[in-house]
Amino acid sequence: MDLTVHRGELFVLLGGSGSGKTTLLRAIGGFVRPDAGAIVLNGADLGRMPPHRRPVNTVFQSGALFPHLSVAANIAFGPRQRGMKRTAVAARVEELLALVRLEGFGGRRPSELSGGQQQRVALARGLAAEPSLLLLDEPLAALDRGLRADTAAELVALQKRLGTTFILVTHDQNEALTMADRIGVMRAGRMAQVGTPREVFETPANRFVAEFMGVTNLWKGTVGGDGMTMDVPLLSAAIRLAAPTAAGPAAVGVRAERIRIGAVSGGNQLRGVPERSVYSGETVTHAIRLGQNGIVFVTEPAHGAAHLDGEVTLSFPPSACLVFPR
Amino acid sequence: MDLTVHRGELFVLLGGSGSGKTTLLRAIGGFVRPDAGAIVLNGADLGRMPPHRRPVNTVFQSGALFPHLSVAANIAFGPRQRGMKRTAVAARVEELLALVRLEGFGGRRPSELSGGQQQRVALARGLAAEPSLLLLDEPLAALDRGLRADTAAELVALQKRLGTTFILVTHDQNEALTMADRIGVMRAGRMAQVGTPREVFETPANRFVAEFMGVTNLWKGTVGGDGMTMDVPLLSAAIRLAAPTAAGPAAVGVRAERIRIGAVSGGNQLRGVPERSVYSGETVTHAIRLGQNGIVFVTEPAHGAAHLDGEVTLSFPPSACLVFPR
Amino acid sequence: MTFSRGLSLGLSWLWLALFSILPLSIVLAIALARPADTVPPFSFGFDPGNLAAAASDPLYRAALWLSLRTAAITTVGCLLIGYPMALAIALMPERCRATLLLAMMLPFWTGFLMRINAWIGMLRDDGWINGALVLLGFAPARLLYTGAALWIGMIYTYLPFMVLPVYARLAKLDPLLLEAAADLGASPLRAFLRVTLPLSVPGIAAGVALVFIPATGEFVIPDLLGGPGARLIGRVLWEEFFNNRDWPMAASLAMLLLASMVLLPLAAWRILVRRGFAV
Amino acid sequence: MTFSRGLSLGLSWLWLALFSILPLSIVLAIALARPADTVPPFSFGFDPGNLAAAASDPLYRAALWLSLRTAAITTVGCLLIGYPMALAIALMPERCRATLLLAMMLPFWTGFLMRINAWIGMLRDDGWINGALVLLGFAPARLLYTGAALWIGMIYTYLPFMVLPVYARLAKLDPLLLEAAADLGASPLRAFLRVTLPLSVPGIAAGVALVFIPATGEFVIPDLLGGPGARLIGRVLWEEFFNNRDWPMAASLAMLLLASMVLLPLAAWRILVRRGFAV
Repeated sequence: MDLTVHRGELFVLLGGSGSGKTTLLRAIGGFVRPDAGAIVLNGADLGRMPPHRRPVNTVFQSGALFPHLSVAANIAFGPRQRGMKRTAVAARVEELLALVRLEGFGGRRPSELSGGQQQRVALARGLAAEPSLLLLDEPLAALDRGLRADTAAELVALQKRLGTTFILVTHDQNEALTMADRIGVMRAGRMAQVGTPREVFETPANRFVAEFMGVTNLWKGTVGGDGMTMDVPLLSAAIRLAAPTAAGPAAVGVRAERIRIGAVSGGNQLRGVPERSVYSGETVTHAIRLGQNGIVFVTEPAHGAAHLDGEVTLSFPPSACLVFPR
Repeated sequence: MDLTVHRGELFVLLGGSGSGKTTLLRAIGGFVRPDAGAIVLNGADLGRMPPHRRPVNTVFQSGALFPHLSVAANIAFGPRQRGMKRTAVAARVEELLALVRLEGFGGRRPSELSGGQQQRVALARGLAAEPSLLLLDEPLAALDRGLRADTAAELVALQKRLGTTFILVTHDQNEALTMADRIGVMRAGRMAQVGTPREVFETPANRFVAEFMGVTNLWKGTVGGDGMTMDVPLLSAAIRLAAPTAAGPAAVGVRAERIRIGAVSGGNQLRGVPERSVYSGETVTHAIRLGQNGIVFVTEPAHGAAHLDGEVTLSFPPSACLVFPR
Repeated sequence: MTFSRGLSLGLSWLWLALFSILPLSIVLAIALARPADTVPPFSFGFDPGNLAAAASDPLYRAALWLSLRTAAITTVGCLLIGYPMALAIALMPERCRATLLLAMMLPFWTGFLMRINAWIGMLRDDGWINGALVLLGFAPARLLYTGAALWIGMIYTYLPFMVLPVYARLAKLDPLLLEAAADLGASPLRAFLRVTLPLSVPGIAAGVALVFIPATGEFVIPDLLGGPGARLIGRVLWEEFFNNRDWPMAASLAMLLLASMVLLPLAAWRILVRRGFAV
Repeated sequence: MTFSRGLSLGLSWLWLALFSILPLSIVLAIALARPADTVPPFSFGFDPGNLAAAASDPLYRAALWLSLRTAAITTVGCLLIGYPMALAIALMPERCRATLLLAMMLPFWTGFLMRINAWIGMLRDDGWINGALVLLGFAPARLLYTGAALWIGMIYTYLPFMVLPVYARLAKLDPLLLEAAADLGASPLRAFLRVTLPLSVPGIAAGVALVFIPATGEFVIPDLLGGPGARLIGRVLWEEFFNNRDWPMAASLAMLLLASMVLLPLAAWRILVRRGFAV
């Protein structure tokens, strides 16, 4: 695995459990030693440096605040260890409390704060010693859903203002897309794809990334000799592709929200029978049965969606087809 | 609070932390005694019945599987306590293992299973004694995001097949909308609204439910004497409403995805300056500044979204306006 | 981490060597030595005779048997009294547990002698219990220097060693498991038998070890309460060492005692595990 | 739950009443009684003279003072040796901790007498240490029946009571906190001083109580290792009870001992809390 993170970037490591994203973070922090390879920060190899010498700080998933120290003492911990003077530390603590909007909370114990406040203290503590690189391990996972979007926006704004490089680990696709400058999608210890949110979402590099990014329609098939059509046995249909592709076995993915109900000229057309619909507020997702075993998912905005009855026609443009080698 | 759950229904209690949804579930299960009021199941008051006598089973959030018992013995626990015979229990265990697709796992210890498998065992254990009512406390919270949607669909299908009444607690709006027959939105120990997913999502009863259901644009204003327009000082604009409303102070909510960029005739129109855009894959959300302090959020499909520059016009139909008393 | 971990590892091995392996080796060496009229009273050598004598002499065997029996009775008594105590403390709200634990344990740790004496005062031939019996018209009974008196004293003394590990285990028990059991239709008693009890087996095992091992070697209480008939192995050892100055024999007895103390619980544990009671 | 909880609550109060409050009341009653030539040797009454005498007699005061001093030294010694041991075990991988704990504790619980005797053998005037000293050309030193011998024996005996609670506390310590400290630039030593040590204070406090309280009343070890000069309060109590048969005086001494054992640690704890060391 070869990965370069740019200075001042908010880089998100995205992956499911067991994908190795946390292990990678811990290797950068110095808590696990990589079997091979080098970790270089601003030209210096961190390889054998113990964690307490690295100019890298971590915001742990659980916060890992010191329960016996006040909020102020927690934030002061880093600067004090780095040899900052008492008066300078006090000023820095005030500055950081203001940064995370916790003025006046310095004297409290971590146990007296809410989950969101604790997470903000952990962030302030990580930033206090002005690290070259801040590692964040699922910083939003412990928060309530409502709080999460706001905190994510705040975190991004803060990162842009400070210009500190952030590497953030998450398993939440949506969190990654909304926060990242660039995303590294991990799978089984390897990088499946590295790119901007748009690149990763719109042109996934392989079937795994496509599935992770919510491409629910993924069919196996064979690209014909002309390179422009693909035969999909499950749907008993041939699908036109947008760009020439090497002939042979392949897989094709189409996002559910790129498929329209009704005939649209110039697109691929399929006919099937609606089986069930799932309402999720903003959208409705229909499962349409094609032939024996084929299921096509179609997502449309819930507002104005018609009730489906009897056989329907599905259309999607060739440009909506993502082709992956098998 | 007065709440009736119908037989065979999948009822979802939705609320943030501290909303009292788990307390309500525990009161039904018999683990906390309500200060006042009655809990009636099929005509029988459960009021003073201890938990082990109630024909109600619970699927705990953490699973709460017995670590010293095998999967089969965990599932057999309920039927055995209810006095079922050994051979009948064994058959029932096999049936339930098949139901949750864990055939052949009966001999394992819970610690040898993955989180999703443990959750399925907890479900099987809860269903084993054929309760009149199954309570599920955030059954999907412990699962990976990818697994969650599939498990939710399975759970709904299972509930429909068995016809058992389910009361499910969650803090996840999306989970509630996709799974529920009816939703009860809770706030501070009270029911803020009870209704079908469509009712709760499309016609929230009050500002709290609207906010919880993702209405990001919520403005205070005053309904005029004609009852058909509302003056919103923050936007320096008057908004036309779809239906006559009592004059006086009120609040209006408009979903970000109901607002279009560009002029649409017959709708409310606003002009503002784009401030920032957040890409989240399927959609892009723009924050548009109106006047000094007004921010309007507009969500459009990411596919084909234009890059905004300079002042833009925003349009939304009067029917998109949700009016709440203040 | 690595540094401090290496340091601690080194320290603990040094400790084991200094205080466990070294003394054991010395005792074993003395056990294999020959008694002599020197200072110290033995000459090193390799004479398995002492060990063989210790293992075969019927007097020693009887003492060992009596010790193991007394220790077993003490252990069972401590379990029967200590388990409910530990459970009672574990069921209390968390904030008062520590205080309660201290309050319950305090009488066992303070004034040990005073309380043993109180027992003597109650149990002796002219003591309070017999006084009450005579007043009621019964014949006085011999209570002191009987097996029962010894057992009472032993259980009284060793109870804390059973309560503490069992309590520690019960306090770790997830209360949600008991809720789950109740939810599934188990009455409190059944929930205890099918969930609490099996899950506390490791605590019981630790408590049994902590009571049984020192109880086997006990020599003060049998002397005070058990009378001259209670020739427990600890007492015999003492006599061999001080009165007879037969160090090799005393060391052999100590080795024998140690072996039976380590092997017996191990065997019991094996049986428990094989029956599937362990977690 | 409610039923079993009520039962346990009742049981524990019964227990407290039977084994803690009742004996204490009896001892207090005896302390306030008058000595008499009866069986038992006192007649009930209200005579605070014994308590006053126990508290004021310089001999008793010296014994109490010596006891408290010995207990304090024992406690400090156990802390200095036991803390690194507990830390070492807590830093091991979880699966070998229980075994290691047992291995380290075993020598302290088995063959107590044997090991005390080994110490006597090493320390006595014609023992091994003096033998080695003479061989090297030094004059033999008086080792046995000194303060040092007493302290060694006491620390050796009470060490497990310090190691266990400190270990229990350290094992509960979230290792992530040490990672966080390292991450923030703290060297292992500083992480220990600023995180591990302050967070283990409750374990230390428990250990101090568990060592100090029984050490104050100890009467066997001072007799064996400390010699006739070591007139500790436990010994004095014994003599009053058995040799002088002055039960009211013995009971008064016991009350005095109990009071100083409970009040002293409480005062120490208060001071600690006030200085903000507690968690």
